[in-house]
Amino acid sequence: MTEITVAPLADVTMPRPRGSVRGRLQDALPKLVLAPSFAAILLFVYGFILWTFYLSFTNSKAFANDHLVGLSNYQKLWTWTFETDPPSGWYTAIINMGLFGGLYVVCCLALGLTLAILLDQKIRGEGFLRPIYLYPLALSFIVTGTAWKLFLDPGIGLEKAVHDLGWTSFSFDWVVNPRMMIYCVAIAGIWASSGFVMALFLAGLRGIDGEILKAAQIDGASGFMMYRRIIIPIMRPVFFSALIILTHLAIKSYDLVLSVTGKNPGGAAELPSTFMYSYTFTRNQMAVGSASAIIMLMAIAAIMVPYLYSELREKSQ
Amino acid sequence: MSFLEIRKLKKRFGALEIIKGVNLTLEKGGFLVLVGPSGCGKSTLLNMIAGLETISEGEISIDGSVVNDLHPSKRDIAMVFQSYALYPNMSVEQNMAFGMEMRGVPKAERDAAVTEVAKTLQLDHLLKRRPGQLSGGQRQRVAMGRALVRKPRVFLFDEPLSNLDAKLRVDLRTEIKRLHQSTHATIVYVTHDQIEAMTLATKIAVLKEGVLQQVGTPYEIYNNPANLFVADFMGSPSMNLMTGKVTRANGHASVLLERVDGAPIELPAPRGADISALTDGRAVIMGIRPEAITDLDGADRHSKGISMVDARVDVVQPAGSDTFVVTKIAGKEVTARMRAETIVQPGQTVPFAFNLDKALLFDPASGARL
Amino acid sequence: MSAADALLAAEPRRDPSRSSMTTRIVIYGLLGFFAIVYLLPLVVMVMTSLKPLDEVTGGNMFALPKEPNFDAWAKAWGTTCVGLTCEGIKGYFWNSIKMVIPAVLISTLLGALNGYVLTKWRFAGHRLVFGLMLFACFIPFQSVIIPMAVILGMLGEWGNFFTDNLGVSLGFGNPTVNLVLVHTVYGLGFTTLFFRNFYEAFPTELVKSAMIDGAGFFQIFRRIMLPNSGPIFIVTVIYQFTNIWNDFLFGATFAAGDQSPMTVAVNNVVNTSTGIIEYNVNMAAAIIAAAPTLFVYVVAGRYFVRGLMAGAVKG
Amino acid sequence: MKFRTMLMAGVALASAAGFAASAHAADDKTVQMLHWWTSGGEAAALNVLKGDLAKEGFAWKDVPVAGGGGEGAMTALKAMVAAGNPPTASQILGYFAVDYAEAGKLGDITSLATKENWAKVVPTALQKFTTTNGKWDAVPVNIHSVNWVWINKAVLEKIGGTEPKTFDEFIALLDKAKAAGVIPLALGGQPWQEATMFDSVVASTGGIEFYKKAFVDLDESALKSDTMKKSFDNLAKLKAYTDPNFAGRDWNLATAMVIKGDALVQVMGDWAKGEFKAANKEAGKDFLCYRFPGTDGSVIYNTDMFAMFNVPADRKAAQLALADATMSISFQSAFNVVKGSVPARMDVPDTAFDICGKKGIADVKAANADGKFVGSMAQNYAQPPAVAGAYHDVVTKFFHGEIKTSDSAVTELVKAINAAK
Repeated sequence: MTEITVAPLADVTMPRPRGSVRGRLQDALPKLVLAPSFAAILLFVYGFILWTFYLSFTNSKAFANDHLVGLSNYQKLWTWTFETDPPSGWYTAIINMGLFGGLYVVCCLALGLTLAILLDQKIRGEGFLRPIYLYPLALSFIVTGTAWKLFLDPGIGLEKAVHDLGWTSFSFDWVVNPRMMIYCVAIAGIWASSGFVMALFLAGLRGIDGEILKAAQIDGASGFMMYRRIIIPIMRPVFFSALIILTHLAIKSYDLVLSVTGKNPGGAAELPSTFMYSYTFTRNQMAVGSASAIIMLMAIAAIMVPYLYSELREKSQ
Repeated sequence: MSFLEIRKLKKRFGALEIIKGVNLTLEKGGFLVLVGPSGCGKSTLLNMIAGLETISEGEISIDGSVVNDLHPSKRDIAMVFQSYALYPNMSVEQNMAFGMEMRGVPKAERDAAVTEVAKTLQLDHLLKRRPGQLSGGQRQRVAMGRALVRKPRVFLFDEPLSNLDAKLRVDLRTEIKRLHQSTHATIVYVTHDQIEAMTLATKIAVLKEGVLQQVGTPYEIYNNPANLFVADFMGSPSMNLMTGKVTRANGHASVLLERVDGAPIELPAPRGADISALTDGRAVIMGIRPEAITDLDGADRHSKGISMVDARVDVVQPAGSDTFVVTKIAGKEVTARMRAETIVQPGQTVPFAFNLDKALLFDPASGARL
Repeated sequence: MSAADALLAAEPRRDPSRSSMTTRIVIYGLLGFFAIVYLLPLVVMVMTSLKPLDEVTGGNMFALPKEPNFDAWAKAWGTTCVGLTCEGIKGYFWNSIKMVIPAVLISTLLGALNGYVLTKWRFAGHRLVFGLMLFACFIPFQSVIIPMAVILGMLGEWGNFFTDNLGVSLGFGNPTVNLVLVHTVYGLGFTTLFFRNFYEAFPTELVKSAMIDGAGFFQIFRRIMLPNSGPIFIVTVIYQFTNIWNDFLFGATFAAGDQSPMTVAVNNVVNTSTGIIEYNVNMAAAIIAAAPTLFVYVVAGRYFVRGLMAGAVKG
Repeated sequence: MKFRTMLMAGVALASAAGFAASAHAADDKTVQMLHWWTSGGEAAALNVLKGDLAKEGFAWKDVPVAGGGGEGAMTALKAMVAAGNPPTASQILGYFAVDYAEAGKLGDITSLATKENWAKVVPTALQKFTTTNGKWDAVPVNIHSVNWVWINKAVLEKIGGTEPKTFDEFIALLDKAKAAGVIPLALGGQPWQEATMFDSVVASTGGIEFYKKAFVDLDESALKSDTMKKSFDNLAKLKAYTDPNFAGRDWNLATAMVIKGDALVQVMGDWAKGEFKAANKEAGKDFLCYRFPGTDGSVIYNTDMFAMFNVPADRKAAQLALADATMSISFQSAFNVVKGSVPARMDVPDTAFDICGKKGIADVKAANADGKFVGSMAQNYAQPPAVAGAYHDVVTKFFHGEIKTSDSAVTELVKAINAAK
């Protein structure tokens, strides 16, 4: 194996031919190759964030304008943050983001891991079962949402079907109960994404060195202990990948919310993404929408950056 | 001027110095083995010769011209990696021909070269296979073939045998040696296995923490180590190192080895040692290789410095050709190499014949030879 | 085990048969239960699409179709109205294809190159660059629409400029090209992440060896990296394909009209503001729209897991 | 917007440096039309327009973005305008037209308007949205009104009900239906539907003058008044007559409940009539259309308009042709017969319309003359989208119990409206 345990700056640092133009070009080639992508990201992501940031200090309404109003948009959001009775749209959005995001991420991870572990028990017909768990990811959130809205509708869906079967006291009306709606969004989201997480974990499980498992068995670890103490900790990087993908899906799950809830009755299914969209595009308060986008990004950054930082650092050490 | 010259070479990663000013030369056709424990910088040094790492300071020249700024592919070298680094997507044949292909060698020429090398290495029947279909030894051979086929000025080997099992390792070691003898190639070879170093090298360079400890022929390194580190590192089982004290009487110096049980052992100072440095009462470390401690019958009859010491046997390890007997002297385990037919039992107290001609003294603080 | 070996021999193996009969039954029971739960919505969608409309609106959604037929499918494909033209969604299928394929290929290829540079040709600050690219995955798309539109508008003006002077727009301002650009840019974060993680575990010695063999930057990429990136290519392509194919927001905003992708057309069929809702046609249209991605998952699902195994999940 | 300016300057520089921009050879004879009328009846109606234009040699480039009462379309429109590449015309609602006009994004079709004398035939109130500083920049396609109730005639007869004239009679009727085991009120529980219904409730409870004072003038004392509280209380009463699964339901599903006889009545704008027609139901025979009890004589309107964007000169002719065709009497009649609404010009004969349509046309004329023709708050015709959005928020929160009393509802309404102003 490699001798130097201290992380070198570069795996391959090539000698730099001095002077020659060709040589310099060669030298800069990797950076030149990366440059267009990086430039695109800088412009289309960070440039746009800056632009949004700028707008959040203006009083832009239907269109962007340059009329600066200081922090007043943030002040508005700040007041709304504490308006709980009746809940302001922004407050609901924050609470729902926590509820939905938390449930969605945790349940996807739990369900994905469970399915992966079950499927990893030398299952007959794995090739048949796996695509069943995986296929929801192939559907767009709009289709997923519409299907679940119908499916959960008490009048025509699940509840009615159970009633038809004879269990008439059965009640499942979450999708029409504003207080429970967000859980329906979470259910649809979990249904859509847990298969993907399952695939990630399954891959992780299959990638574990068999000798480690043998060693653990010899050490007397039983099935459950083996998973809890050995296998799941080894799969930490998988959690990392899954978390990144799930978080970004949770943040962007705009279509899903609107299609499951049917345009957000009672404002109860508000999420930061729907809030931002409606203020920017339908309520013509672009500045408030921008401020909410900035806050949302800062929240994501506050959570993700330390995590990304530690994970990226650790790996190279 | 030597074929490969390394002058005042330094490598830094940030503030950290990995190679701390190495000077080395290798004549054409020589076989230089860089040896040292993990993390000593030997692979970095090899990578610098290859051009895979930049040089922070100093110079490397091959055949009289400085190659510091030359791209690896322009240095006319070939490298064999520990993991073999065979391209998994290419057949053996394609693997071997890849370097020539990159250099624009015509197909016919490439094929001829590959066929020839494949024959030497008995790879002919494997040419169409992928690396994934080969055994470890076969992959190793392909990796060598890939290097050979290019006929480079210098071959670089980075621990090429460490992924193989013991028997294959010995076989391939012989093969490498044979190849070197028949092709007279110039080789730089990195290993942490001192037996490989001893058997293959015409010249060994021992590295520790980026500093060259000693450069010399295998014989010099083994018998005349420059310091404690080299002495300890080279040889298996490793050299016995016992702490003792110098006593001087009548211009003769002897070394006193304390024992937990029984009287201290007094042994005359080895003849090679610098008497003037041996002041009375000075602490020293006496090093003596296992083969220089034997049973009486096994002792070197030509030696003039045999001393007998009685000691209790701790462990007996028959190794077939020899029997290693471990005892404790001066609080340290001391291994003796006795003839296979010697019959000793653990717990017995038996005489050990110390051949002090082969013993060495070191300064415990600096580790330097005295 | 060296990474190269892992690359070559990534077959599932698990020996211990550590479950008794009862636990097996529980395991199969759970798996079966989840399979039913996962399948139900699709089954309902398919059944609905096979029923005539009055059976849908009048009956139980879980009831089997009395006389299954593909009329709704034929209508969705060929004759249903999307806006003012009633030629079904078939034309939009092609729109999606010609947008998705270049977008997936370009973003995947760029991701591969980026991953290659970020692991094998590192430079000072490579971690920061990667971190910035990764964080870009989290930008909410709703907030980029307007500035993106401004940029695309400028590209459109270049297109007009080129049309005026050269006679061809060089693709500037073309809605399909615009969508390819947008999807490529916002896909880069993930494709780079996937490839970087894969190449991180890719034996650097292979690169060194190729370098000594005289291969240059692109030669190493083309001859050594790419041929050994099959698994991660599959993962990335499937992931990108699904995301881009299913995108609605960008499609509806930047390519409305006859250039719009499938999702927008399906939305125009399904999400009509007034009129009788033809659930059967809607469901058929939704299934048709999802067919390519469904097909990819069912057929390539195995390779997907295998590809993930080969590196995408190694954080 | 800074970087845009800079980049634009770059483009300008590039074009100035190299080539003088050559003029387009000929007029662009296509009409690019953004709309969300994708369902059968509306699309058929628009097809009439398409055909009319085709006769004049103009091609129709359809840009449909369905859904959400035009939300998706409005986003697409904003993007197109931001890109400097607006459509020839776009379907647009209420204050969105004003926003685009004030931002200088709309074109000028005054010459045609003057020639055709639109100012005379289009209700004055509507012209607020179709003109800016006296210049015409949009054409109205129809006039919808939201204060209607749609009743299944068979169910009404079954329960022995008659047309309710007041809110109390309405409640009594709903009680009857409830007693008979019919769902009294079919409602789609989406914010805009609830708010739309509340428009009518307010007009019924406080009268049209109160409605104007509260929603058009945003008079705070009116917004806070007991009348407004009573309106909220009345809204709360209506909730008791819905079925439990109303939340999130699309409006046309609610209409379907009435059509099928599952429910007695729906409070909805006259676009609901399109659903009845599509189900082959006949006005007066299968279903009945009454003004929301207590609002007879008043019309709370909203209107679909085509906003005419500021297009390059070569696309102007097509735009004018579109405007002209849209305002033609034949199209206004044909389109609105299908759509359920009434023509936006008051000189269209009502011969082709059913009884509901005839009533609608007469009502509009009368209300326009009496000053009882007011814009719908819920539909962005009384206030800009920010305020209307705040209104939606409060109404839907109240309706779903997040706001518990009518007292706090009016406080919240004032607060939300002030925050949005």
